[in-house]
Amino acid sequence: MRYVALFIIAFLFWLLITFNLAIENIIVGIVAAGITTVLFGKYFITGVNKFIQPHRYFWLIIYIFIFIWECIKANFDVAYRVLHPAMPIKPGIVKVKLNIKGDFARMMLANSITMTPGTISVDIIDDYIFIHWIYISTDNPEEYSEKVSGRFEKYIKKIFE
Amino acid sequence: MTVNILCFILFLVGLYGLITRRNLVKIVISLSIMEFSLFIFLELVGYIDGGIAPIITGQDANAVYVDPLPQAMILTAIVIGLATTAMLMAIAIRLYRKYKTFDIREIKNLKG
Amino acid sequence: MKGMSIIVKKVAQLIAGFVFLYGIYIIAHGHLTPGGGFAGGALLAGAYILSILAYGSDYLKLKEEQTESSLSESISILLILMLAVAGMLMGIKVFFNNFLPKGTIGELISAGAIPLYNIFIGIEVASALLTIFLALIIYKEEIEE
Amino acid sequence: MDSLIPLFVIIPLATAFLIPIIGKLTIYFAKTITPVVLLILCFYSITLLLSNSKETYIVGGWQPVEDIPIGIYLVLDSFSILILCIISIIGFLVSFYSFEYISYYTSENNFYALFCLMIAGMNGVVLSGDIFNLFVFLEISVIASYALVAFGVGKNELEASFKYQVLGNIASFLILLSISLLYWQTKTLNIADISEVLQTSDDSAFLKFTQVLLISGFGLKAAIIPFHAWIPDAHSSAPSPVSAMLSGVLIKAVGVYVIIRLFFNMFVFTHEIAMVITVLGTLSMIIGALLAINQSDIKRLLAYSSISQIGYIIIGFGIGMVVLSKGGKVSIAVLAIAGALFHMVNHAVFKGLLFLCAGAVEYRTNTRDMGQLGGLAENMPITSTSSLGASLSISGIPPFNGFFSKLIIIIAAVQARFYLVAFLAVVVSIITLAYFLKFQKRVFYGVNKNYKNVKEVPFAMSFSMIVLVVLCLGLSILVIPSIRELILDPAVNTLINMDQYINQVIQY
Repeated sequence: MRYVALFIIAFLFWLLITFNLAIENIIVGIVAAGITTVLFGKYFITGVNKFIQPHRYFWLIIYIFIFIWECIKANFDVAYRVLHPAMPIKPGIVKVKLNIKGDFARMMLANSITMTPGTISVDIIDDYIFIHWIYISTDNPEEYSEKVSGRFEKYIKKIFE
Repeated sequence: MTVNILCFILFLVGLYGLITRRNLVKIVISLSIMEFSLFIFLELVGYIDGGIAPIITGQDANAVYVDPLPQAMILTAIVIGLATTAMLMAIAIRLYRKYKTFDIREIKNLKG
Repeated sequence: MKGMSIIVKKVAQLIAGFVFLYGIYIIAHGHLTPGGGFAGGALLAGAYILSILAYGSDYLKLKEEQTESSLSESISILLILMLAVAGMLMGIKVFFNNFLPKGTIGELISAGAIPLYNIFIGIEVASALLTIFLALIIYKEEIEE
Repeated sequence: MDSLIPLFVIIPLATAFLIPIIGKLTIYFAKTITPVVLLILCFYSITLLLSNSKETYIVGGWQPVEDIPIGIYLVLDSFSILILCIISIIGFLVSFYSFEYISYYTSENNFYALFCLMIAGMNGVVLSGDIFNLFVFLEISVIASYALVAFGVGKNELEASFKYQVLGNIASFLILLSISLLYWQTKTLNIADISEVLQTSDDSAFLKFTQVLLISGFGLKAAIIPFHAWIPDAHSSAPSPVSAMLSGVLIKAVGVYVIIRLFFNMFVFTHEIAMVITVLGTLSMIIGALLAINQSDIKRLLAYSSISQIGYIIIGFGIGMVVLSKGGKVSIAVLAIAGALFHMVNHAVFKGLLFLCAGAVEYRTNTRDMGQLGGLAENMPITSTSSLGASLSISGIPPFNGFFSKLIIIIAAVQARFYLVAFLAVVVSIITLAYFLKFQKRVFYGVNKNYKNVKEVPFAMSFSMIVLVVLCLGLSILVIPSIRELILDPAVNTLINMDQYINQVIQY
């Protein structure tokens, strides 16, 4: 199943980068995608049937907007901390319990957290994600879980699970 | 001209590293920096002000093309540089296995 | 070598195939756009190195891969030489003769034998870089043991 | 266009990459194919030498446009064929010698593959008529030699190889810099074409800078004295066949050959550059000999003596250049250059032989320290006799070839009124005799303390040494005028008549 998915995606990628529908280009593209599939098919992500469920794309689009909004907020927050004469920062690493199970979803969450200014995900060990945070506002685990990862988690759950 | 001077400064950076560093890996990196300053110089040799990429299609008769030969030479030289760097790194790692250090002050069996 | 954290592993899974495909694209269009055998081959090797670094691999498997890659390196160089000598045997005795029909400029199938050289150089560079990488990483493994 | 000279590059290159493939099946493939291939090249090059052929070959069939050469040229003339002969003959004997010697080490396939790669690179350097292509081939051969120096993977080998590589990289840097400066100035890479352009231009300060860069770059490869730091370590640490190859052939093919070719056939040399080359040669000759006296390691002694002998070669060429640039008698220049060429051939033979003998001693006794050896003459008669022949030859004792070449150089120096150089050459010759007598006495004569039970080396090794010692005697016939006219004089003519080379390339 994942071989087929990789083949189709790779072929579409080929058409996108060459941007040419001549017959020899398509043949070369099929060969290239075939080689890629044979060599890398067994490493490709599992659960590829999720690609063909439309409601996931709907949630993905919504997620993108929310992500951008959070990004803008965080940007202003970090800019404020940097420009403030007293530099009100309080950095540290927090350990947050993850509610989502899939590896791919966890990767997505970790990358989203990293891309938001002010937070960097350091590692995922068992069911916990370790996050370096520029301003640790509370000591209460439930509160900071919600602040750091909870805002993304529910959408990612809808997209990938 | 500015770029030529910058390229000379890059060469000096590499030379400084080669002379002052005592670590095998840093020596290798300094040699690579020196080589790359030379590649930039070689590229500038073929550059013509306002020249475009030398793909001659015959559409524009007045076009000024940059000299493509130095570019081909640089590509070859980069491949050679890759080979020498790989060779140096392989020897450095082998030396590390024997001495457990990259410091050349402790690797002194031969008198020269 | 254990490999890296789950984040790197998943990204590598997703990306490696596309890096490889992009390498093939650069090799196949080497006579039309900047790039060619060396740049594309570096990408091909990069895709493999990415997966090995992310996933890790045990010593024996690395050894095996090294023999394979050095074998394919020798074979591709021999193929390049054979192409060059084929030019020498065909008609006038010219080493590195471009004996295939040239085609029209700008098409994918054109420039005679140059795309063939590009393909073999790409395979050669990919396997050479992989061999170098594996040689270096195997010594590191031996140090750690 | 029916010439076959690309075969000098193609055949060793193909062998180098066949060995890792077929060598996996049987270990004897690499051991047999390398000598066979080099023997074929040997016969081919000797045929070309005797027929005195001059050939030009354009790779890829790119014909010149409006008389401007645009392709990569391979040029074969009398000078390059002489070097090709040396490479093939010494290469064949050394690879045959390695048949037994290299089973000392592991991974014989890699050794032979790198060896073939080195031969291919050197042949390419000698044949190339294009200065950048020359650089590429030079790098192929020296990278193979870096790996070969480190072949034993002990502490000394790795350290020597690292030193060699750092200095070699600096040399490559200088060479590439001078190539790019030349390209900047002349907008061409073909040696003959550059020479035509330079004859009409008059930017002498720029040219002097380029010439100095070239001398230092190729001087590093040739181990002339201020640039000699790598040679004792690299030559003493490498496996003995490789040292024989490095010292006998590589430093000539990629160092001396290129300096001579570029200065005689490309630049219009001036008096100052000629004097610089002569002074560098004299310094190498003296300092190399003085450093060699005090060595206790056999191979280090041989390496320092290489520096000294390279000095003789450089002096010969330098005197020729001085005489030509001052407009003196051409016959003196011819004599000096012929002597230098003759010494180049001889040095390849006897220095290769001496390193092979050192390897034979090391093969049986596992040491290179002269303090521990002694009295091996009874146990190893062949090794002892051949090394005696080589020692006498290198220090210039009459019936051997070394005497004649040194004599010619000294006569030329006297005729050109370089009395001091001539005197120093005689003195250095005596010093050479002194330290080679010490070498003979410490290793083969005297009391055998530690190694009473060693045997003579196996056939493959002794065969190569016997052939080389016969060559040591036999090459003396090159002084006979009719043979000299056949072999040495055409090469000298190519060097001193710049137009001959240019015409051969341009009007092809």
